[in-house]
Amino acid sequence: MSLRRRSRPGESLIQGFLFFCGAFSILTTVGIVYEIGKEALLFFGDPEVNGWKFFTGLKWQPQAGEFGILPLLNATLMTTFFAMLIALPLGLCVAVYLSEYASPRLRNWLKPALEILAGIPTVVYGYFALTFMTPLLRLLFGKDVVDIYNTASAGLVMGILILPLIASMGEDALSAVPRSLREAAYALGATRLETAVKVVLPAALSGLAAAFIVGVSRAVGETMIVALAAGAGPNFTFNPFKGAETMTGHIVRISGGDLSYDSIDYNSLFAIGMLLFFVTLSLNLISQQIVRRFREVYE
Amino acid sequence: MPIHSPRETFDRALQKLLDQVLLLGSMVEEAVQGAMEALQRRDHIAARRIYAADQQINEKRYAIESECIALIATQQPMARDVRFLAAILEIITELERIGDYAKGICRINLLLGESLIDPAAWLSLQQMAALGLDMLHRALDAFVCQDVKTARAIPAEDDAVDSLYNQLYRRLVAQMAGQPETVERSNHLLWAAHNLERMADRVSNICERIVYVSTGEIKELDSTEGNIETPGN
Amino acid sequence: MPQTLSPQYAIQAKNLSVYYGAFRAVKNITLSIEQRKVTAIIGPSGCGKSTVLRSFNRMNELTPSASIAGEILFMGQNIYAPEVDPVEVRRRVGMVFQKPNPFPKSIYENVAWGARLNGFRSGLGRPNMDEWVETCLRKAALWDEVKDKLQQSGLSLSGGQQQRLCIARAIAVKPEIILMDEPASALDPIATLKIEELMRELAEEYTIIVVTHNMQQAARVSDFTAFFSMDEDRAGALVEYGLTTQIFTTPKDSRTEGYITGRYG
Amino acid sequence: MKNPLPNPLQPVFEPEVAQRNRLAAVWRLLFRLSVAISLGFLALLLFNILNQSFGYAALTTKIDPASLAVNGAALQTLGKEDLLKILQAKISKGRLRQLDRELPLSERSREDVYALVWQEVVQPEVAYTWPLLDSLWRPAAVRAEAAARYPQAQLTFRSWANASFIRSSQSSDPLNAGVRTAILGSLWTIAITIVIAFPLGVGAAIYLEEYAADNWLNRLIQTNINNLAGVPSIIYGMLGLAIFVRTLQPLTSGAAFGVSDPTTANGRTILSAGLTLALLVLPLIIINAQEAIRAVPDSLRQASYGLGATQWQTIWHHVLPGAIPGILTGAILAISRAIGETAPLVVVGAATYITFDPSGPFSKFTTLPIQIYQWTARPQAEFRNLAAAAILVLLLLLLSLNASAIVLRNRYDRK
Repeated sequence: MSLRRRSRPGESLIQGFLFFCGAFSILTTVGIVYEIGKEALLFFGDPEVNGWKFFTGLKWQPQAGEFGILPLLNATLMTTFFAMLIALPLGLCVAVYLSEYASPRLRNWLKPALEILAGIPTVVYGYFALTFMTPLLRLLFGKDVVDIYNTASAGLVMGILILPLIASMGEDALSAVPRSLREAAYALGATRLETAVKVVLPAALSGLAAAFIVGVSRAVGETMIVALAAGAGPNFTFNPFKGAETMTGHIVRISGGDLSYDSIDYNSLFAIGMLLFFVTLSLNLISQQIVRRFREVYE
Repeated sequence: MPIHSPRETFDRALQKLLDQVLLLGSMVEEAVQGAMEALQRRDHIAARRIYAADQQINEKRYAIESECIALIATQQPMARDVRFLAAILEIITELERIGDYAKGICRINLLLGESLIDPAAWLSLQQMAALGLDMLHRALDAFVCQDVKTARAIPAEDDAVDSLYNQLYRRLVAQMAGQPETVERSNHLLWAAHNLERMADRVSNICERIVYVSTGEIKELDSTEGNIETPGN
Repeated sequence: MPQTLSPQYAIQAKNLSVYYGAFRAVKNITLSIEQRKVTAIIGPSGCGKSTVLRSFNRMNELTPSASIAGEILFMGQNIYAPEVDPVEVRRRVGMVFQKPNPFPKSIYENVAWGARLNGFRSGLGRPNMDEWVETCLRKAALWDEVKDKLQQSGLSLSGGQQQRLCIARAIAVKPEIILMDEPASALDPIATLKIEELMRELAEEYTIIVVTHNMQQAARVSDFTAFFSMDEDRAGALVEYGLTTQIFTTPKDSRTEGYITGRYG
Repeated sequence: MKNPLPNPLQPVFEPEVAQRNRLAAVWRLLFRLSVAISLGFLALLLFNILNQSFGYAALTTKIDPASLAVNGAALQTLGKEDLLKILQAKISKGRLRQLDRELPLSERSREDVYALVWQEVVQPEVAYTWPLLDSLWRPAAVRAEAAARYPQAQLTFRSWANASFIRSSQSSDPLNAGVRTAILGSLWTIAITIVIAFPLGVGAAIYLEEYAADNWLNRLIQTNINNLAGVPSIIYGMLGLAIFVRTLQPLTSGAAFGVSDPTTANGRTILSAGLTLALLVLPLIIINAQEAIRAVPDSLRQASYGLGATQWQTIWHHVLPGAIPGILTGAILAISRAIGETAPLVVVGAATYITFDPSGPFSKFTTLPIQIYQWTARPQAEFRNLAAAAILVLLLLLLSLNASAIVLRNRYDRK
């Protein structure tokens, strides 16, 4: 009976396989950066394209050789703005209610209900925007004011989609605030509202900020709602009731059609994709950083 | 090996300790008995042997004492357990002192040399020793059985020992007054009688401890201390 | 050092230091544990008792950044030698943890699993698994309480029973040494006494090393006691080691005396 | 009682509790309202779909079925022979041959031929549809409106989601269109996604939780996974387009295996779609599985190691059994996300119109959400009704998946 190390080839084999599984995700990222970057570089390398005009041009007309991202970017920001207009206040209120007011039993019902809302496929939201929100807006503001395809409808419905995300992340942040802090506030004679708003909310502020940023990132990358409801055609307008195409909407519309590879149109999609990727990536990184700092405070 | 009591190890240690106390008790009984027999036979060899054997009694006592202290230090005895250990510490001291009395009687045996003992005086001495040994024996039994009733009864028997002592005292004092040449010898016998009288007192103390273990009350059981006519040693 | 050491030790630490990253948690421990005795390790919180205990079966390696210097000899062999297999060490040096942690399996499976894992073989003159499970549960003084519900979950037992199940589980792989890391600290006093009594029983067959912050417990159950303390550099060090009766009646080091009389710094 | 003179050193409090409580009550109401609004959205969403899935439809026919009566017997009472005669008389020879090629007419059942007559000869068309609410609330008004605007039309209450909707394949005729092709496409795609993503994801989670030391490489992997989970799905679509459809075309089209579908012969296949979705859900599966593994108490691992188990024995016997309900639940949630994904599949190149069932991983594909997208994007109202019906099917599919997740979790929990 010696203590000598036995060789266990099975163990090493398994460990090697598991490492491969873990490292596989790196390949995905490398794939994204390499493949999308490669095509995007082909786009920027094209003599027809001007890198400066890409970021400042007000027209996106590939047929005319005009590649200005601003109309697409503007539409993306408009839908994002409307989405956050709905999702942020409602999501925050729901988060506060769930974390500070709701009884555990009620919470056990509400959270799955919100999860259902979050789990509905986005194409269904797109359908909802087109067949419910747009008619509603046209009823409220008049058919001549509101186009059939418009950014407001898409943005508002996107807000409903993002609401449960904000509510859930917000509730996590609020619940992470230690009980002792609340008890201290109550012991000083604060009302529930004062405890929630003046003690818990500020303590959870960075967590809430992270939720907000993730919401924005989600809204920027959201595709199907805008593809169905926001309109087709890059249109530089600040009128929320006019149709305008977002970055994602444009990618879906163009790639959904018959597209020849190695054309400048094809490459331009990857340039947009690259921009989209970096915007959402940096938003996600910022939010993760905030969350990490937030955790360090209470753990 | 099922465990009956959660503290079986401790219980076993206490049992072992009790056995040691009984062993010490029988060593002491034997010493007193032997000392008296040697005195009767005027057997100096036996007296010397018993005198030396007292060392073993002392060692036994110290062994029990350190075992007691170790148990108190390591087992955190509570309630009856701690009273039991405290009682043992007291009881072994008393036993060791009784052992010392036996040793004293052996020394008197040697000091008396070859001189004869007055038969009447001897009879008193022997009665005292028999009474005292009987008390000691029954006290130790009562300790084993935690027999409070017996333990409470035994100290009363001390009166008989005391009256025997008083008788013998008067007799020896009268003898010394009448026959000045017997002063030294009578004085020695008086010492032996005194030792035997003290032995009965110490048995009373042991009985007090037995009652204490069971009831928790510490009370003087021996009410006859004042009946002794000499100022003691 | 105790004067009455027999020549054969179960486990020996030589100049053992344990580090967590750059922090030295324990320094220069030299300690020889007697076979088939209960050895208790006591000392104030943070003095590295558990760290030392866990280094005896290389469990400390599961903590990232932990490393050791010095030697630990088990059957004369350094268990930290590169060719030594920690898995083998842990089979032969079993462990019982602070909180009872039965597997979420049946009582029977809890005991049988480790044995089966380590290639338990029944056969001529050897017990079959059922007998072995019974033997181990008996040794752990649990058999009478669970014999009619062996298929119930181990989690259905009371805390004290769970801990005895964990002990049964540990002895089922026939270790030579059982390490116990505050095995009764999560239990009520009666369950604690049962575990202590069990340690005494097990010491007839196994070497037991128990870490406890309860020095009365150490006094009650152990044959030998090692007192650890913290130095100025916050590293744990061995102050005094000897027979339990000696440590608790006439400690030689004033720090030991201060600690056990409750007058520690 | 007379107030003593105020002591200048004593502070004075004006708690105004009543006022503060009023404010608290107002906000409490607001918070409640927010929750109600959020749940209202959910109700509205579901109502909207139901509202569009059922309702009155005004159907017109190209040929009045009454005119097809043979010897006074109504169309629906005719035997197979008479129906075949009608078919031969009313439709072109070419179409007839085509139908015969699909399945010889003589072998078809009477019901089948009857359906063909209805489809090919009578050719009903949807003139107008009313939502469920109108149909239930004011049927008289609907009837009056239909009579006034579509005097020729027959008004019937139509359930757009019905058994034949699930059985039929895609068609340009909204009355005959169905989602069978799309459902099969979804199932094929998801099967591939599961086969790829589940083992990879669980393996990665085990590696990160049980093996990975805290070094830069593993931290990079972890950060990377967290970020991948936040990358918009359309980016995965572009990755799939660039890698699976173009670069790996020989593999994904099946050409490398000699099983390439002659009608496609490019990489826009079920396999590409499944692989793309696998990449998409991989980070979700990993993160969920990591949480499940992390929830297994460390004491179990220690107990196992303490008995001399190897690392893999510990994982296999104790960590995984403890974590499997969580892992499965997380995986099912990730899979349901994949089932609902549309954008990446559009980018990867879902076929816009296929009527035949997928035959394997190298077939062209469409999926349920793609079908919904395409129907929704069409301007005709009746396709919106179809889309609503398809959404109903999709939601039911997701609901049953999630229900199975709950059942699974409960069963393991009880054990």
